[in-house]
Amino acid sequence: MTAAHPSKIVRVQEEPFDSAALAAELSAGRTDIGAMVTFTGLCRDENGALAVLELEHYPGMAEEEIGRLATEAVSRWSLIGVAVVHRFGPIRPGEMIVAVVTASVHRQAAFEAASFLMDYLKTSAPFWKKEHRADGGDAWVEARATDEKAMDRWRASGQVLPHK
Amino acid sequence: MTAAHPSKIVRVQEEPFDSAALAAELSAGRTDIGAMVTFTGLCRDENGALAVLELEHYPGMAEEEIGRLATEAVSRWSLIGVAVVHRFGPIRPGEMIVAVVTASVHRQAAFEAASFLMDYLKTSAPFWKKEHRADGGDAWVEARATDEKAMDRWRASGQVLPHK
Amino acid sequence: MAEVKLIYFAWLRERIGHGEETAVLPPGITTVAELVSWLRGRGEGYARAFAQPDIVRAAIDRRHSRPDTPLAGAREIAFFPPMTGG
Amino acid sequence: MAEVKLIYFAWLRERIGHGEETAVLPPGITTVAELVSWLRGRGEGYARAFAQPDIVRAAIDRRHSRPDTPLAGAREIAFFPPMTGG
Repeated sequence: MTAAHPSKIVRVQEEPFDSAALAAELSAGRTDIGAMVTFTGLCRDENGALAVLELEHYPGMAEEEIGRLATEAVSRWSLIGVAVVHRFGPIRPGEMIVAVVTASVHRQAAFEAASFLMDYLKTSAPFWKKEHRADGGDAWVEARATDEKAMDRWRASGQVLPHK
Repeated sequence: MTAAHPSKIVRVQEEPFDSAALAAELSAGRTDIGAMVTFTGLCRDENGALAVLELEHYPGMAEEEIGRLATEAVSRWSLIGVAVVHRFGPIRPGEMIVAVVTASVHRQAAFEAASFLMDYLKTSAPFWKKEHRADGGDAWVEARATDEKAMDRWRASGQVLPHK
Repeated sequence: MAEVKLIYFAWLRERIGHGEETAVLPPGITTVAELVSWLRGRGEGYARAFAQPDIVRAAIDRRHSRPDTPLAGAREIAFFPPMTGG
Repeated sequence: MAEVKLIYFAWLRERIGHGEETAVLPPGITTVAELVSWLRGRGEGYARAFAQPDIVRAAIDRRHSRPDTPLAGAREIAFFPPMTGG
């Protein structure tokens, strides 16, 4: 069976998710997919200092903005399917924060679209991280200049953006 | 728990595999991974013409060559872990042929290393595909010029290659 | 001008002391930048939240905006620091 | 020269008619390119398999080689078309 339209899944949720089930959902019943890329971003803690990461988000806009990015990725790379799941609320070290899945005919489109989506999610999706440390302190995570730069390479290649 | 050495998994097998289990195996018990990329290459059949894809391989060299590529990727991108599984034998439309998983601190390394590994697997791992069509005919798949070109971009960026 | 809903996130919310309010904007406040200037004068918390207006981002009706974006017709205006999701 | 194992894959194997053989290489055959030339003269199947020597790849003891790679010390030499894995 070959589905006629690209599949698009966007979820913003507090609950943990299963990225493999997400990829399976996107490819179920299809034989026209040649390449799938699954990116997962995890809550990292190299030295045991982090107790929990708290993700604040803008309900409503988060879903809408990710939906706009997913639509842009599908049309720009002629994707067969795309899925994005982003969590909010408390997240512990080792847990997944975000997953992006892209499906295409050939591998380059899937790789590029997944990379594009992550670059945009980092700088354009309305989420803010606060670190709660094991010693009781807390601090908002600052935006990384390298993330803004990563987004700029898509801008430079012709993409019209809603902001900046 | 933080493992001290990068994990490396290389498998060449006839049996189907579970790419999610592979990613879970690579990240088990670690909290130092910030990004994971899982690429899966699937047996594609857009119009029902393909009955089965047969993959011939060079036993021994396939494992060794993939192992060399994995080692190169780990050192070039300081990966925390890498896994490659490649099937041989008969593969049906919709089934996975290959999976590459990369784990790193930040996302760019995981994306680039997975893309590098796929480019090299396509042109340097000793596997050959033969299509058996539903109408009874068969034909060896020809190498794509775009795959050779994709590999050249890594060569151009300073990589010393064992051949060509 | 009609009543608008103002929303604040992350450290802007913490500095201002609340996450949401409604306001009737005075005449002359027609862009995001003008609104930021007006909000800065509303008290110490606002002054601290908007101390570096260049790094504060705004969204109008759930779409990213720029300092010169007109407010005409806006029902919901949100202010927040650079995003750190993903 | 010592005995070497020769292995053929994919359509080279099909054209030659077998996938594996051992051979004692005559003196003067010291590189991959020279070995290919010698094999082409061994019969119609070999001639067809190596009709376009430029596109045939070779591996010596499981490592990719080039036409000018020396055969000295080789125990296993494989010939195959451009790879199509992944």
